[in-house]
Amino acid sequence: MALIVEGRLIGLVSLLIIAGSIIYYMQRAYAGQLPKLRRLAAVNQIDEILGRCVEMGRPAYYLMDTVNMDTPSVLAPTVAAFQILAYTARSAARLGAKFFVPVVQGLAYTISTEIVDEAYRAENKSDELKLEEAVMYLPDGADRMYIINHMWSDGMAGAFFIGSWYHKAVIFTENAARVGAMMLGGTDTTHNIPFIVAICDYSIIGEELYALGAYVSEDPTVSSSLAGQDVGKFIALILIILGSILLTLGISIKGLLSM
Amino acid sequence: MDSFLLGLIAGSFVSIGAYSVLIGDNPLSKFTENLYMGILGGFIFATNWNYVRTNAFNPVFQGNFVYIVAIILCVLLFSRLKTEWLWLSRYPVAVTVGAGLGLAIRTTIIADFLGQISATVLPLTSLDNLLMVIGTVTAAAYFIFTAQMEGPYKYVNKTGRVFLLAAFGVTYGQTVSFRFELVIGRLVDMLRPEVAIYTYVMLLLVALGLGYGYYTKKIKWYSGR
Amino acid sequence: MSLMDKMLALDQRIIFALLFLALAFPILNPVILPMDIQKYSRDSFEFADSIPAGSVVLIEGGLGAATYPQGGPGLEVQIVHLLQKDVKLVFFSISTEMAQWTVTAINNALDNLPSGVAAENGVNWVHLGYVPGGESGVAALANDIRSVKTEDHFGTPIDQIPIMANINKASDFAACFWWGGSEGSIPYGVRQIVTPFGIPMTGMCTTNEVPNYTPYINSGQMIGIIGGVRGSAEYEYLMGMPGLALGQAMATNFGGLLWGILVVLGNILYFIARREEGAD
Amino acid sequence: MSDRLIKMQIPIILTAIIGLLMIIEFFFPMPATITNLNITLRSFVTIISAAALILGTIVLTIYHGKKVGTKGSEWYYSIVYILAFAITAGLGVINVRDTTFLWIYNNMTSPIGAALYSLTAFYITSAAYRVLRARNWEGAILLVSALIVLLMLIPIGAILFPPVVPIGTWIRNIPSGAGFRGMIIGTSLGIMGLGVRVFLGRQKEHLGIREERRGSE
Repeated sequence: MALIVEGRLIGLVSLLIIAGSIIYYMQRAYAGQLPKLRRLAAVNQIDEILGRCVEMGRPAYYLMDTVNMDTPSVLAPTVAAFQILAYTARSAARLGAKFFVPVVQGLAYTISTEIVDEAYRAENKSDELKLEEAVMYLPDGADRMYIINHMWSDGMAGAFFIGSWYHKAVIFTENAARVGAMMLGGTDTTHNIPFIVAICDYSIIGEELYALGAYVSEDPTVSSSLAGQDVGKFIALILIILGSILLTLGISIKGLLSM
Repeated sequence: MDSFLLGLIAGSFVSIGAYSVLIGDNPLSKFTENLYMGILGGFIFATNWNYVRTNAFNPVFQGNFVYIVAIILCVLLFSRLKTEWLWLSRYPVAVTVGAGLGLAIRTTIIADFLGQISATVLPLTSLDNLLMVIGTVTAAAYFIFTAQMEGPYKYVNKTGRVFLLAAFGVTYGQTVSFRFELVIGRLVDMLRPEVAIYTYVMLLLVALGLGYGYYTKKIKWYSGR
Repeated sequence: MSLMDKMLALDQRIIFALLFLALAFPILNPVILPMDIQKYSRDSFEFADSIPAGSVVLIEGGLGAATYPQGGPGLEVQIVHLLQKDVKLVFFSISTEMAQWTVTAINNALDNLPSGVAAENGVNWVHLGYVPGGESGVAALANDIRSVKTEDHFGTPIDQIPIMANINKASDFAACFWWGGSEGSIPYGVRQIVTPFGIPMTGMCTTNEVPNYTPYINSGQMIGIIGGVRGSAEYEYLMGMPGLALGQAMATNFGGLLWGILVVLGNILYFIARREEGAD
Repeated sequence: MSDRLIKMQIPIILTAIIGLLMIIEFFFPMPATITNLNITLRSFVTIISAAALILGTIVLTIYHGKKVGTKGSEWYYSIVYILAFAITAGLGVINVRDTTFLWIYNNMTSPIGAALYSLTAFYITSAAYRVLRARNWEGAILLVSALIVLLMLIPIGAILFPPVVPIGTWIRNIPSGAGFRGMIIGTSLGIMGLGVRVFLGRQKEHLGIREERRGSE
């Protein structure tokens, strides 16, 4: 019996290197050595949007679209969206913005309830929260009409489109824009990202979604892990450039990559 | 009237209700919203109840007692009904998130990370290949968080953004033509010769009703930005 | 507010109404604009056109509720096309639902058939119905039809069907048409009929699946492919038989043109407005 | 057992153990016990999701019920919801293959679903008029590539302007392909980073836990 499943050796090695460097940078941060990270403007934009909602006395919507937690490719952006929700809900509680989180899947609904409840509790504003109105389960599909109708009748002033976005991206963002809301959008799905980028006032794309999740934890040792992710990017860049030069000279590394 | 034709007519009516949301919040769209939510909610309730019954309860009755764990995890979820017990739902969540993240990591490393690298290793003998390598490298480098926006990295970041925006533009254009086909498919069904008359009558009634409502200001007209 | 600003902030409901009209109009009155025929569709059509009269071809009907609106019109026209050329057709499907939809296609095609064209069940065409077993079922069918099917879709024993008298293997057919829809079953045909028996094959799939099958086309294992509703529309166009697919393709045209015009208009207005601002 | 242990630490450790099980199974040949355990765990996940959806519909129905009971704002719409829910759920629970149940699904739910899905066409067009403007070089790139690709895809495009087909195909394959490749590489690293942070228990927002910050940036 082989020690490692065939064709997955390089995968395992790269996983170990990347995970190792992430842990390494987090450990270093514990010891006080923080990597110099670029600021993500989105962190401030969250508060800006919520502030606008408070000023206008209108609600902010936090939408996550597809949250099927039994689908791995959807789960990862959804978990990132929860991390950002935790920050946003707490900011909303602190600033006193009306906050609405419709969720289309049961498990994600339970989690969101707990996050929002916890956020208001942490800010000692539990009495301002009507949980069953702030976090609502809507059957997937029926949420489209509910949210459009309520966007118009509530006149919402701020919206967050964060998570794994599919066709609803353009429906909700365009309606929100027409209602006059200020929007922050972020997703890692390739098919509907253009609408998020083109329509939202602020947008975060691809890996930035996960990075924002780490930034808003406001724990420098957590955001230090981004430096570890960068190691993975450098590996990718070196492999592509070196591999292409070698291939031009007639040496192929593709066999090596699929070992 | 057979149930097939009746189905087409019902489908046409509810579609008009659904399209009415384009005007903005109004009584017809509210009615359709609640009708749809009710039907869909009932449908989700029934099918999932059936799923849990056949996949969790039946195995237990057949002597496969491992599934009692699954049933317990399901019951823990219902702690949502009392806020103080909410933390109990952390157990089913832990199982789901653990399994899902594990699966996501193991597929992404081979299919996305190594797969895309391997596909981008190209002989630099044509302009297309050169552009492909430059585009992929700069677009990936766009996401480097430890680099500040200064010096040569600024140009790498800008170039990466160009390629990303081109990709988004292409997807925008591609999606448009496909989405038209969706409306067309619906319209074809609503305007079938045997259904068209009902569609027109319904449309007329809706137009009269909403028109009256907006004219007398009984229904609020929202003006878009 | 100047006219320019009003135009720039056009109410979205006007755009919606325009789009509704642009999409519904071509469905109600099929206006045929000239269209560019994609190479794969033309290859597929010309292949069907080149089949000699009197030969027998095999057709897999893999269209279902979701894919029939796209491929159905094309399949119907192809049946008319082949019957007109006095080609004999043998249908089968690899799922029960699809077998039923194939009957729908045959019936619709027979309704549209010009008078005088022979289209007798059992003589000019036969529907073998559902062949179970996925790819291995196709393999069995290709090697010995009577080992998988003893009667056709309507229950007639195969040995009583005139068209089937000399037919029992894939090699007895002149060509194969694989209307795979979104079944993903086209590779079955390539692996079990084209490769072992050398029967030329073409087919149809949904638009998004076309790239999956281009390798087969490039290697010559398939002769062109009909892709989605546009492929069906092109078949109708080449046959000169405008139908539902062409109407839908024209509606896409009108919608696309409206979209393009709006975007260009938006930009022109934007630049004029910016100029005026600059002049102030 | 301390409160903190059962409320927080065990769920975190459980997440990590299950996640690592899935990863290890993929890379190393495993005895059948482990593979079977993983298969069972994955079936648990689907059962949990199904149960969660049941919970969701119950909570929603209670919400509407309360609204009717207290005559809250626009309570009459809630009656529509409750009636529709009761009829569909009732028929479906008795028999999921009931013909009326399926008729409702095929002729009411799917047309509304299809119509709502097709709303995207309208919003895409209205958004395009509003935002696809060459305000700066970024907008210009988005605008030009979208227009060319759309023209390439509609049947009349190649008649009006023949070069769109080669240009469009090129944009779709080269610059766009490269852009998405770079993005996918980044995303895959983001997922790995997320996984490490969650498995180590450094981020636990998904469990509804948010600890006080350790220090400020």
